[in-house]
Amino acid sequence: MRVYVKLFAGARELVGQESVALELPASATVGLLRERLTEAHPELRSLANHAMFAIEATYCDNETPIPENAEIACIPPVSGG
Amino acid sequence: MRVYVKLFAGARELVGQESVALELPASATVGLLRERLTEAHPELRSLANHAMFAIEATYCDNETPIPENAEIACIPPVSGG
Amino acid sequence: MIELTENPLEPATLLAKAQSPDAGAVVLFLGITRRMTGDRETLCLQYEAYQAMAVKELERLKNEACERWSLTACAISHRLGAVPLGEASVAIVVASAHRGEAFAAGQWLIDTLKECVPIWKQEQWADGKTEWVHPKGNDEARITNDK
Amino acid sequence: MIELTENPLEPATLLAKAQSPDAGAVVLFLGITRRMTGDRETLCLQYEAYQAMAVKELERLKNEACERWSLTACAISHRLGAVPLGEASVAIVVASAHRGEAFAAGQWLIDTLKECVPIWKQEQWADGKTEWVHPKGNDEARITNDK
Repeated sequence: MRVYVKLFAGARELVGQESVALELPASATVGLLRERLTEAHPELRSLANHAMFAIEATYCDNETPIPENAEIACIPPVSGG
Repeated sequence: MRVYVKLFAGARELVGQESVALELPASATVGLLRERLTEAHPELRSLANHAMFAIEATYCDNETPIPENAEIACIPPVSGG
Repeated sequence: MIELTENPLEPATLLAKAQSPDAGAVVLFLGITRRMTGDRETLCLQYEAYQAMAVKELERLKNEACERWSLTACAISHRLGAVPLGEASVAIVVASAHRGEAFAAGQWLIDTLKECVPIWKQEQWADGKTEWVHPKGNDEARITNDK
Repeated sequence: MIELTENPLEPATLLAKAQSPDAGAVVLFLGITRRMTGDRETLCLQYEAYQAMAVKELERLKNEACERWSLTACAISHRLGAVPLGEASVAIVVASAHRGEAFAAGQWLIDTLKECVPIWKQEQWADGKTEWVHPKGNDEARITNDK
């Protein structure tokens, strides 16, 4: 399946895009997404290791399976406030 | 010496005056003042036992000697804020 | 800034003075006249101060707070006379480079104010009684005036 | 009330809504754009959010705070875009019957906001560099853009 990952802040700046498209197997988890993202965009490696991922605007962990057509976001360490 | 003791809040209300005059020996301490105040105004006894006294707007303890012509105040437990 | 006033407090003015490029954090505390204490209803609070000493004690607290924490601003304003329901009797504003210090100083200032500063409140209860509040440890001595 | 806005924050409006006869205590926290970080000078901070998720996370924090403490009001407003020196990037207001709860809830809300809510700041340094701030434990990853 094809997924689109939203990028923010430093991650967006490193890649130079607001989102990236990745091809993943149907049963992919967030852990696999993290691997594929940094393979496709090695410039993200350092930040992506510390990033969280969100599916439908909810934090999830590496074991979470990725549903089809879900809104997926890469959340680098936050610094609001 | 003759001293005047300012009264506030419940103490003022119990005595019905904003200050009271007391006759004290020249070497009197705050402890003696406290005793004489409650002898002269027994209605103050319960509150005066918990009250602090201030000389020239500074808290003092029972051992503090009372200077002549000083501004003396009885400070019942405070409840500002 | 230390102030005793019979007028409504103006927290926005205090905040504006505390906000500066040196501050990273501003904490404001407001004490408000609350309607219910347990199941008793308050109509109004009336505050009285030994004014000269209260100002002196508030200055002392401010100075001590500025020694204990690195503050870029510190202001305390206390209202006297009648403070109606929902209005503020006290406003404390502190600012510092980092938020931990602002919170710690703000909490210490209101805690210490309530222990030390010669200001007293009189409850005006809905049942018609008035009562000066004189806390004694966990207890409170209440000098009641049945009207 | 939860709000993300590109406009200057209005703490006086938040305070007015939080002040009520049910509250005995109101605590306001403002996070301010500070000029100096160590010996580096900031010109401006720029904030960006994953907006839908940030609002959802802020609602979650508000609900959790209302479960943990007995609050009569809770509002969080975060500014996005450019926040000049001395202006507020975040305003948190909590009210409760007693002051201990208001201070605890206010401090917990800003601490947790800084850990969880998908909002990021970019430093615009006086030396011309810009830098997204991505804290990693005690460290901070800084994605620098030398202009």
